[in-house]
Amino acid sequence: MTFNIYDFTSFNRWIDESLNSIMSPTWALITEMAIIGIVFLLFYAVVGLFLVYAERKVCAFMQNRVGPNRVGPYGIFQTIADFIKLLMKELVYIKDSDKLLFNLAPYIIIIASFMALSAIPFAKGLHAIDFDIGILYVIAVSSLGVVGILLAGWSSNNKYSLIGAMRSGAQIVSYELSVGLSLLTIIVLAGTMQFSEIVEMQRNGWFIFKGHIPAIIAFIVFLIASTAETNRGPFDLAEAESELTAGFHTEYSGIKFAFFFLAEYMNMFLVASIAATVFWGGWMPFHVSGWAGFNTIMDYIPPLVWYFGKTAFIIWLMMLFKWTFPRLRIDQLLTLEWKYLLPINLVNILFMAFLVLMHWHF
Amino acid sequence: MKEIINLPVKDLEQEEYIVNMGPQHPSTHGVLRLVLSLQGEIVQSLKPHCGYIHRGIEKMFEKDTYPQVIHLTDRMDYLSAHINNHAVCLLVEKALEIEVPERVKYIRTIMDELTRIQSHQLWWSSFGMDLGGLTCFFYGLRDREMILDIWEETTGSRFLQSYNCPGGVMQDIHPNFQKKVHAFIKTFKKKIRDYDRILSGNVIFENRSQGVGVLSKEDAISYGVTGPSGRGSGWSCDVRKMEPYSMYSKVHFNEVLRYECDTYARYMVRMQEMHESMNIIEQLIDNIPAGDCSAKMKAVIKLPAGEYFQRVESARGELGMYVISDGNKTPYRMKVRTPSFSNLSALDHMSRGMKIADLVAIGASLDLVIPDIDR
Amino acid sequence: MNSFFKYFSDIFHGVKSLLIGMSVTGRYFFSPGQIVTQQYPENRKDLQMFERFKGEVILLHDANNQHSCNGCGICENNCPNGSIEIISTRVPGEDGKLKRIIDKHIYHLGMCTFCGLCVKNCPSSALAFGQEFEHAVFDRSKLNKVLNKPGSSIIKGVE
Amino acid sequence: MDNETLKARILELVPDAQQEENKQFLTLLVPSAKLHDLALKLKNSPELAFDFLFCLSGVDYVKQIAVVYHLSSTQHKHALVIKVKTDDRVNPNFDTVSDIWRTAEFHERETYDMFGVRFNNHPDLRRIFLDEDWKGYPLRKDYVDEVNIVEF
Repeated sequence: MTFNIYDFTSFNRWIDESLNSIMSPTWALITEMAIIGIVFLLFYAVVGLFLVYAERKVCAFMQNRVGPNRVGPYGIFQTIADFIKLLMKELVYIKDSDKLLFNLAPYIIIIASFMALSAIPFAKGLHAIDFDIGILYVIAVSSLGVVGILLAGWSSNNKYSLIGAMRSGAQIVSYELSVGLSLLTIIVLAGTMQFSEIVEMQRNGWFIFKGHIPAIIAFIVFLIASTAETNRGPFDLAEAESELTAGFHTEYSGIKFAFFFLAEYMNMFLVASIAATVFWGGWMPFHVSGWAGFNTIMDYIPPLVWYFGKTAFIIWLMMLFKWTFPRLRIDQLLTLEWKYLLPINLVNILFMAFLVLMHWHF
Repeated sequence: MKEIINLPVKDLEQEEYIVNMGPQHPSTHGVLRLVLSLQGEIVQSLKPHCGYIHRGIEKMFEKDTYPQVIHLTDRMDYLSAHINNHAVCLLVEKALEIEVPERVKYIRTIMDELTRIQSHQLWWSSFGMDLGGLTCFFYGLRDREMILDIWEETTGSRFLQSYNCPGGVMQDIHPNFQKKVHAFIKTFKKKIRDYDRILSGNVIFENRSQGVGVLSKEDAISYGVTGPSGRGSGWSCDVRKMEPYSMYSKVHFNEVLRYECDTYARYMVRMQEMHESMNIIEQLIDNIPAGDCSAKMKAVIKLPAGEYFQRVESARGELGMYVISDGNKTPYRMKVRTPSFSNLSALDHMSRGMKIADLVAIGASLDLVIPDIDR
Repeated sequence: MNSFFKYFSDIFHGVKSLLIGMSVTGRYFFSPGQIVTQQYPENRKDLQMFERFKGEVILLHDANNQHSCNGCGICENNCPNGSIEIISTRVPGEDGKLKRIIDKHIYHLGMCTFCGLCVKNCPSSALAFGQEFEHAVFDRSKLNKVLNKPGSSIIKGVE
Repeated sequence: MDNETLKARILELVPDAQQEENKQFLTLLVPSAKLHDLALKLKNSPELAFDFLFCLSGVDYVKQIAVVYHLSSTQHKHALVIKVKTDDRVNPNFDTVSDIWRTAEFHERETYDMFGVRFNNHPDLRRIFLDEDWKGYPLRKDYVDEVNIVEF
């Protein structure tokens, strides 16, 4: 078997065949599921920890600071130390809180981001499951997180939490529209909802270049709306530490708080990778149609590098948003969505459809 | 259970949703407790509860001699510590009819304006933070550090300097003082452009602050909202212009007035005041006359019996020192009219009908310092 | 029509102002040379406080372990917080007269507000401010210090 | 308006006001019953227009309890000090001026807190700094607190 970092299809097939050769198909399926589950769990933890570290470093540099620099060289073990601290902290139970829902909420949030991760193609052939309705699935699953936030706010028996949860509910329900519509713009161009095909179609140019003006507008709208959907600044009204102390997770402590914390960063990674996949070609290297030599050179860079590079750039953009802008007020947040983003988006879809109809895209 | 079901729906809707904001809350800037009555996100009414950091400073004044009083005034409005000291010294000098040397007046005025700048810098930092822009906080503190270093070199302390003493200042300025102040002004004139770029012109910030927390001029006067907050309502209430003390009658500066009466106006007044303060310092810093740094004072200072009142313009507004002396070395009664205390009383009026987020912005724009309220 | 243009000019100006804001933070992100953070415990060796820095009150001793405090108590009277206590005794001097010398010059660092009145008012300039600023201790009683070193005596001719 | 005309105008309003010696401001001692009437006129008459109450302090004169109002006019730039005194130390009682100058609401609460002066018709007369169950009024000269007040 040849291990190819440019194409994981044969690697996957090799695992599948070797498992099937030693056990019955049912058990092979179960084993594969278990392997994927463990791999994703590890990936989740590593990416989460790294993103927390990255956020702290990035914001430190933006604020003329050094950031974490005590634990390990350049403070790279800081988040691990934090994680250990959070594991050891006491789980405070709130009087008169709804115990079941209170405990359930962090898991719902974690599971929502976990499920959405499975549809993302990291490289050719490297994805857990390749739905033909991939985008629809991701939108549907990732918005489950709001249920967790609402439950957390409700069950905490805390007024700040409740206000935060209600804000979050209004916010996510609204911005779900813009996220969906901006992705729809690209679906109009691509003609498919399957992630692997969307990436494959960008072989001769990423969609943001192919679809030019409407695609760029859609990308900006997606970036804003998805920042709002992940409850990150400047749209972090659900937490709004200067108004609601910590919003919906005020009463959570220890590992349960860590779950919320991790889920926030994971959601950020998720929307960044969706943006990278849909608009910037995912793992597809930068190709310019006609420049065969240039394209070959680009192909030598492994797809995982392309994928993580693009995702990291979009994550950096989202961090730049968070650490630059003041927070919006709840009515301004909804005004932005319903009076600006949604109309722009609707016109943009028409524009894109017209473009596709007239073959004015590249 | 049955009773709850049978409650008319209207009653539940009209039921007040009481939220305790504080005493430990990120945006009350200290231990202030605001009891909010909410309807949804809208603030129906607000009751401030203060006293969590009440130290009985006015009672302590009554056992302290006048030089000792000064170090306590530091701890009222710690962000304009020097100006508080200045008020006590002016009061003592007025009562004793002492003329302080010119050099002292220059030094005090420059120090006052440095105090005002650093206070406004910290205000800007926390204002940005209250609106959710955390980066502002670090930019403001970074630039404030330069002033603290200047102070540390001359007075020995970074924050609560106790630099004034009746009749003059404790020590002469450090030889590096002028050079460092020049360096600071040069740097800060560049950095303050960043402040405007990151917050003042920002569309989110404008939406968050314009039309929020309107306080008309009449209300500002009635509530006694002085200082930049009052001037944001178009009330010309600068003590430096009304009753000039130290060098303020001889320097040229504009009293910054805005007439929008909202949070944005109060913000812009403070931003503009930093420029004016730098302007004042630039006029004075190169012309400090030679001479003593203190007038001759008796070892024990006793004010003649009578009543004295001294107003100065602190960074937050009009600071009044009211002393009743019975001829002893300690004041018989000393009352401090602190600006934050009066400014706080208008918070309820300003924030009714606003949202929680607006309340945070209004509170930040009033620039409350809690020890100044509680004393 | 007017409101139509206003809608788009609002969007344009809004986005422009946001980009200006992002350019500030972005610029600082790419210029780590402007970082002002000091690495405190590491720079301890070359950390120089300003000469007037008020770290703590000290009693100046010269090379012969002699100080110039005659125990007059002016610092004690001037202190607003009672952080200075002077315990003095009277011993017969060379000329037979009773002379006051300090037994203990006690300084309660925990109560001190660094107003500087004691240093300013000391008639024999015996007190000064020290540069030490790392005052953290595990027990509050360790903040009560005796300023005159053991075995120290008064400089001749100061009293 | 200079202090002499000011004094004449106020003496017209309150004939039994007494002037107290003060180098800085015109200080008038007013019978407490006429305080509220006078305050209304001071605020509303156009040539006086004392619209800014910049300080309100309680004073304990051992035998008497006094409240001192520092007033100034933002239009005419003149200032005035009004004093009211009472011999009743157990239950000192004055009319509120918080309906005339809103800032007085907080200052009167503070005076109540520290001196035990009750202000009639005050909208919300509670202790402002100290606990509700605090005993005594700390800024009075006869206040004793053996635990917290250390005499040197």
